[in-house]
Amino acid sequence: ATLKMALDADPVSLDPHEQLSGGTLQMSHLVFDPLVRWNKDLSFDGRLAEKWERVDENTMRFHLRKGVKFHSGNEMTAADVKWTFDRLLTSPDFKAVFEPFSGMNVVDEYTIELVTKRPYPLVLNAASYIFPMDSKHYSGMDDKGQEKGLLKKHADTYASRNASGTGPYTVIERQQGVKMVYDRFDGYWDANSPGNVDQIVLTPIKEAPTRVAALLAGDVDFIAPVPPTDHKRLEKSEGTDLVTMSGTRVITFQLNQNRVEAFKDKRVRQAIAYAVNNEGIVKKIMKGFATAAGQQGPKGYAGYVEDLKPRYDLKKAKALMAEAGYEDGFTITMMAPNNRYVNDEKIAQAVSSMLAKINIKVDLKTMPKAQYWPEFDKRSADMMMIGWHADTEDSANFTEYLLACADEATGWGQYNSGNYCNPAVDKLVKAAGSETDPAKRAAMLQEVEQTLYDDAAYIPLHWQNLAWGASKKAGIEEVVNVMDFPYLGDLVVKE
Amino acid sequence: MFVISLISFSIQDNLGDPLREMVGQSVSEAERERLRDELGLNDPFLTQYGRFITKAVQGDLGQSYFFKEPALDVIMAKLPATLELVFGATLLIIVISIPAGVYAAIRPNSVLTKVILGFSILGISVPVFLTAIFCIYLFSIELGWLPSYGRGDLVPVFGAWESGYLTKDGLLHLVLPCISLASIMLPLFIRLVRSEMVEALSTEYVRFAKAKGLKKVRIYFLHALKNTMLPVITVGGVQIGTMVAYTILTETVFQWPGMGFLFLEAVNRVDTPLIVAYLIVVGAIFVIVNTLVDLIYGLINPTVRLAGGEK
Amino acid sequence: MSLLSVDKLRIEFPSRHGTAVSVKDVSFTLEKGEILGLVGESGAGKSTIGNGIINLLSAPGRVAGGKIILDGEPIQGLEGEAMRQIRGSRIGFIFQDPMTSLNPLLTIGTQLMETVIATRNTDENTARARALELLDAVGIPEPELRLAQYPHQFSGGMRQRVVIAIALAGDPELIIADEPTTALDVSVQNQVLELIRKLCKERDVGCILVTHDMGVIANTTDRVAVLYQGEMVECGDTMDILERPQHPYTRSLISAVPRSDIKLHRFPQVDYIEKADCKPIDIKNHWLGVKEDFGSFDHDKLLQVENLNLRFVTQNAFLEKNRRYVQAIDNVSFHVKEGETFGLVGESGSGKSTTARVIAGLYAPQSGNVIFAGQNMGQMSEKQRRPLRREIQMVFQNPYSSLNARMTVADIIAEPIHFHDLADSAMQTRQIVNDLLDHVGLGAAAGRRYPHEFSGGQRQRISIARALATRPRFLICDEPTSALDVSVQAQILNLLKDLQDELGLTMLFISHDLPVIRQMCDRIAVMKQGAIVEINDTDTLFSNPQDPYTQNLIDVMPHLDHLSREGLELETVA
Amino acid sequence: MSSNTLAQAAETTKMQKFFKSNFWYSFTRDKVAIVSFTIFVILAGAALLAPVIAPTNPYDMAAIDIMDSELPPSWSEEGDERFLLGTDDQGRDLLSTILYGMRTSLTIGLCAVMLQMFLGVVIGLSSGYFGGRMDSFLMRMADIQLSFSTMMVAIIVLAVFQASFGSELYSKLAMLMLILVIGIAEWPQYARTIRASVLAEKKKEYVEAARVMGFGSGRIMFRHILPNCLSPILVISTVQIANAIISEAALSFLGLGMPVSQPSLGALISSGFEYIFSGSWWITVIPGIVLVVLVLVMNLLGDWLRDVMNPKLYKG
Ligand SMILES: Nc1ncnc2c1ncn2[C@@H]1O[C@H](COP(=O)(O)OP(=O)(O)OP(=O)(O)O)[C@@H](O)[C@H]1O
Ligand SMILES: Nc1ncnc2c1ncn2[C@@H]1O[C@H](COP(=O)(O)OP(=O)(O)OP(=O)(O)O)[C@@H](O)[C@H]1O
Ligand SMILES: [Mg+2]
Ligand SMILES: [Mg+2]
Repeated sequence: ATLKMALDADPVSLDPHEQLSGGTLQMSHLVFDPLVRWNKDLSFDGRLAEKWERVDENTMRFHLRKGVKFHSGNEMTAADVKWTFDRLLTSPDFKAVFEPFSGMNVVDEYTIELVTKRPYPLVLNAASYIFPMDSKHYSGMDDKGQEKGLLKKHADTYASRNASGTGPYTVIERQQGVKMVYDRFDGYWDANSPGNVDQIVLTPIKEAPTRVAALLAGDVDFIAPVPPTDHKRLEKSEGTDLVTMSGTRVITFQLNQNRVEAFKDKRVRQAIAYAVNNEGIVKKIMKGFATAAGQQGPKGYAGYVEDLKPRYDLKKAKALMAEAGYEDGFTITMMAPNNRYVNDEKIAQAVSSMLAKINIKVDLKTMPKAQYWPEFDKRSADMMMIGWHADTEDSANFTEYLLACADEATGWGQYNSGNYCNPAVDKLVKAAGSETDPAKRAAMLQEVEQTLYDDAAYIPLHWQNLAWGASKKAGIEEVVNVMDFPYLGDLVVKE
Repeated sequence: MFVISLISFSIQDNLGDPLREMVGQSVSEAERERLRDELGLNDPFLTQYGRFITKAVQGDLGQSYFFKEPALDVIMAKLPATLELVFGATLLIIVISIPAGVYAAIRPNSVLTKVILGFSILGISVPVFLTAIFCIYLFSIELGWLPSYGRGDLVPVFGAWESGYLTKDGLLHLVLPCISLASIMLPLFIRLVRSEMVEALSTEYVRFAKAKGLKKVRIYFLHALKNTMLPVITVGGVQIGTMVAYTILTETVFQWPGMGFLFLEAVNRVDTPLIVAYLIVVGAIFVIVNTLVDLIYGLINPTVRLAGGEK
Repeated sequence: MSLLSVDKLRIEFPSRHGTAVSVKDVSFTLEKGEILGLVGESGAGKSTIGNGIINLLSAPGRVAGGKIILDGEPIQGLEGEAMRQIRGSRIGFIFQDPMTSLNPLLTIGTQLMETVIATRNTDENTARARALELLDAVGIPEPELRLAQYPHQFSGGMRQRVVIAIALAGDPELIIADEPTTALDVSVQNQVLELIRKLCKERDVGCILVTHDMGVIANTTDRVAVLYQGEMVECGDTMDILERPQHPYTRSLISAVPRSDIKLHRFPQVDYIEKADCKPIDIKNHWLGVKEDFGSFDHDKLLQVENLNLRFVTQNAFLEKNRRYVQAIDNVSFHVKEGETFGLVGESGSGKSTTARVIAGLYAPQSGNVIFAGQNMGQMSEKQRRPLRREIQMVFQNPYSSLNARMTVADIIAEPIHFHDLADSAMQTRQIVNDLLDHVGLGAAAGRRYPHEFSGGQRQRISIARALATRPRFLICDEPTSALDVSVQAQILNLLKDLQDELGLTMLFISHDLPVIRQMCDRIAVMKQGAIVEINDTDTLFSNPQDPYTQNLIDVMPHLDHLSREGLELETVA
Repeated sequence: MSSNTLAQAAETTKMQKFFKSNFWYSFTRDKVAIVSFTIFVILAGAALLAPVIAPTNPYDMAAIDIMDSELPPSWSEEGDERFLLGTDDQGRDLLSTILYGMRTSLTIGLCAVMLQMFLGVVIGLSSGYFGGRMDSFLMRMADIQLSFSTMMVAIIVLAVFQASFGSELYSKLAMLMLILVIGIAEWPQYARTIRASVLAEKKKEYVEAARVMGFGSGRIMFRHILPNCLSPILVISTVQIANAIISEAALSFLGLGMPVSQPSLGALISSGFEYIFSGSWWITVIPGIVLVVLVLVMNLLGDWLRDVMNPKLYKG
């Protein structure tokens, strides 16, 4: 069967290491296979690694599957994995994920060991980013005289145009921005996979209404993402199915304490947290396709605290403002992107009108993401929107990037436009970073969430839900997941 | 051309930071800075512009960050799609506006004329994106007659040019985008043809043609229409150029893999070389179209042909 | 049976102000081979009759009554195909303006052949042969070559001949020629009329010749019908009417015709048409009459033009050698004495207007000097020139475009007074404007109106008033009456003569109409292709032309010896 | 006779003249014109008086409650009588938002057209009057200008704007900037039209007459030629206002329009757009109808004006 699918964008490159982005990972799961991958319960399934065990505090050993063939016909061995790992360490985008690792040892042809610098709890999370590449295929020179294995951003490298992985599909045609065609790989190792799609045609359709229209008109079988406003329509429509899942990307506002004196006052921050009716936003703007958040990590993450609920209470907010001496309010500026997150502009607008109710007057400016990020880096407004998805699918990652005291050397607090800084929190997160006992670690991270909540360090809004639309015959329910990497290799399409 | 390149080059700083679109979220600032250096984005404006011009003179407008190919090649690859779209729309405009305008001019009081003019005013009043989405809704979703996006099956014509005009599927895909693109200009052309035709019909030579005892058809379609076409062509040239610019909206809505769509994407991705290249190409198209129009004008109008070089 | 008989024809133009009857119960007949002249002032209904016959009236017009019988068949009000059968095949039509009658985008051949095909149902080849024959008949050389050419490659006279050829293409029994020669030179006009006359006689075709030119009537027609405000006031044998006009209108029309045989002091009797009841002011004691101290110079020559040259680029090109020029003024020299009227004649395109414009400062000459009141204008800056500009004024040919349509008449006249600071106060300006309007015969009330509310003759008076408003010494009149009817022309010429008498103006008077020149000028220069061929006293020039070109001009001038001389006021030579 | 009564007399004659004029006559005869004019006056009046008429102030963020969002018009089942035409996605009263939005749209339309007109008139007049090099230079400029679409101009102006005022001021001056953008983007339309009529007018003898009088170029251009080119200017203006409103809407569609908290009519339509299929049609359809009607009547008026002012069609 052929699956025609429309996504909002196509992968930037066929090189899985060029950019860490959803598009690249989606492509990687089709063309390559990782050592391990997430399953629906947020734990790991072995893929190219059959099994793994901890050797010591700092070492994890992986046993590779035997007889796995690359698209080129070469067999996959430990050498390929090692080659891939070393290449990852040079990738600007992936470097950060593998920072805790000191290296990879090849034990024998089918066994490798990942070694960390200190005890590290998230080895498997990182292993899910290792998609072994065909080292033989990628060695030598291409016809331009460049190394085939060259990894370079925004450059015309061999790897960005040619791929040889072990995944279920091979790329047979690619017109960037227009169309991409994948064919089922005959020699795919996973004979148990029920997948029966012979060919996938991917068309990027940027405009959401057009994408939805294409599905409704039957021009495509599978689309993602589906904007909240169209959910009802897809559900109602006879030929189509809508699959939604609560996601892991959290949307928040940060309050810049360096720019606004009042934000240094915890009560003002709390007042704002109480004034923002994020459940209202979820209900009205997100049409229920989001989960209102009271903390950073969603349910299922290590740091998740059941009790930290959204806390909309206008009276309390006003009282807090009065207590802090800001009964008459003040004026602040706010910035948000208008094409980055689902309904970002509308959310910002709604939040500004909510703040107006506690006499905080907001000058809102929204702009395309291309212009937004430089502004964000400059910390140009008093309140800025930021959404975050933890690459490691782990609670600590949120705090490290969003709320830790800014530290150039470690890169912590890189996205902390609020300049919130609480050394105690940093210390806890750091400790959790080398705590391998899951229970202890969870307790630490929960404490972090609790502190941030009490401090109103930021304003949590919601976790974006994920939504996919597909025609009834495609059983996408089985293959989609919160990471938004549909495992299309396993997709079953009814004829 | 030079002016266009300077203007477009100088605005690039304000479009945003191209790096952000190239890297993942967790890449550190220092790393980004290093990449920026590598791209030469941190050089002073004049250095960058100087470098650009030196290369541009050799026909190299730089590499697209996103496509990793020479920007000009990328644009050229998308040019056929846009040209086919514009061509289709132009064809539609010609096929509809001339008969409609002529009819409205010769039968000023008929009901159909009122309908035509009413429709054309409505056409001016409705924004393109409304027309486009409405078309999709009606023809693809409700009626299911026409595909909603893309170009469909293509057949290579000369070498690199892939045409959608030669397959049924390709033609079907062309219908909606062409209609919505045409809808911008069609009303204007109908009114232009009508008013010029009215003008032509009131001339002395048309009266003389009647006095000569010629048949109506010949008077309308030879004597009057030929003269009507002169201003229509002049205006038409400018408008077709403008239409190339309007494709941005249409292509975005219909996911038409053409230049306009590419351009909007490039703006979103801050793919500056591509933006600059696009502007230059569009400028060139403009110049070419205007020159062509002058040529055609000369062919139709003997006065101009003989006076030669005068412009 | 007559070829055409028109009986009590009535044509109306209904409008919101009521119905205007343009042709009131006009009856006449026309025999085969006969030429009937239709004269009358502008708007009398001449063209309307012609258009009514072939049912080509413009929009609201309609034939409201009467009969039109062509060769025994009534044809009034026929529509569509029936009328198409008549147009071209039985009635040929010649329009006034050869420039606009031909479609600029089609070749002469196409336009001729399509007519042949439409009227005679022939095939392409026969049509072509016929077209060649026709071009030959109207005297166009090299017809083969000409067929493939476009109208703009023909001169005016040739175009008019093509139009005639087209009118003849269907071998019509009747030709209606609506002012076929107004756009043409005297010499070309003569040729065209000669052609029409010949065709009528040879082919036994009837012809209605619409014109307002008495000269044409006198030389061409057999019978003439005089129209006045839609009514036919007189109809009869041409000689009878010209020599013994019965109706007062006909009489006044005839006396208004400028004549070359005798010089009149003023034109009499023209007030039949337009009675101005404004009191002229005592101009000598008025602001207008105030003489300024003009400083001293060679008083004999107020204006001297020396070796003037000017060429225009007709084809621009990047390379100098590819450019083409036309020498519009070729080494022109003359002088004008204070107080005299100097005439400039010559055929169209001979450079008269261009010379005038150089003097008025609108064009800069390539070489040569214009010396006015002892000052060389070419060597002055725009600022220095400004006071001189005031002293040289101009009245333009076209009364419709020479006034700014968006300003009231009072504003138009007041603007130069204001600009040159000639009056002490706004009150005085207004007074002067009112006086001027009174004096040119419009009345002060006219000041509040806009130009489009006036007729051509009235507008020309406004132009004159505007020119006078700067208290000029030198007035250039560039064909001030060529767009006007003879009767109105007579009024304007009278006005100019009076003003000159009263104010001692010096005038440069330009015309291609020799009789007019004769009436107006003291001395005359004849121009041909940019150069002056002869300068002489008026009387000498007319009685004893030296240059062959002048001789020819005077020869082809229409002879109006038959005109009634009743009540003429002869020039009293001082 | 006192000058007072004189002036009065002049006044009355002016009025009488107006009522007798062709203008008034054809107006009273043309039903379409009357209806269009009435609708236009009503809409413009409502927009002008928005702060007085509108039930709520949609720009006052404190008055908005997100929980009121997407309520259908009051006549439908789930409607709320507080909101006659329903509410939009932010919970703003749609009627008020439309009134305010129309005000913004009309202001932008009118001012942008005034700017276009100013640029176009000055450039077109000089180009046509002086001719030669100046003419070719200015017309080439117009060509270049046309080849940049409105959107590019928007980006450029935005850039200049941010460089000179900083982005903080943006929301306050967004309207100004839109006016600038649309004004700058579309002046060539005027310039070309005016140049064409100037070329025709320039040849007329009244211009030469003015030069013979010794008047300067400026005076001739603005006092003599310009008034005679007014009718095409007026005629394209109505169309241009409509175009400007639509351009503004298109720019909003691309995220370059008015700040989100102060939606113009166009922004309102495009933001409500995604709701059209999900059932909340009124958010986009009602303002859409208002926009279409507004533009329609302006175009109809423009057409009528063109016919009235065209002396060629006059007689027919
Ligand atoms: N289309 C029209 N609508 C209204 N009135 C018209 C129309 N055409 C002609 N008339 C009127 O009919 C009368 C006769 O006009 P006509 O053109 O026959 O005059 P004419 O004698 O040919 O004048 P001229 O010498 O200027 O050509 C005029 O008063 C004119 O105003
Ligand atoms: N602006 C111009 N550009 C180019 N050629 C011109 C221009 N003005 C006049 N000419 C040419 O100069 C020559 C003299 O023209 P001019 O207008 O002086 O003739 P004229 O004697 O006044 O003719 P008419 O009796 O037709 O008014 C003509 O050949 C004309 O074509
Ligand atoms: Mg006439
Ligand atoms: Mg002349």
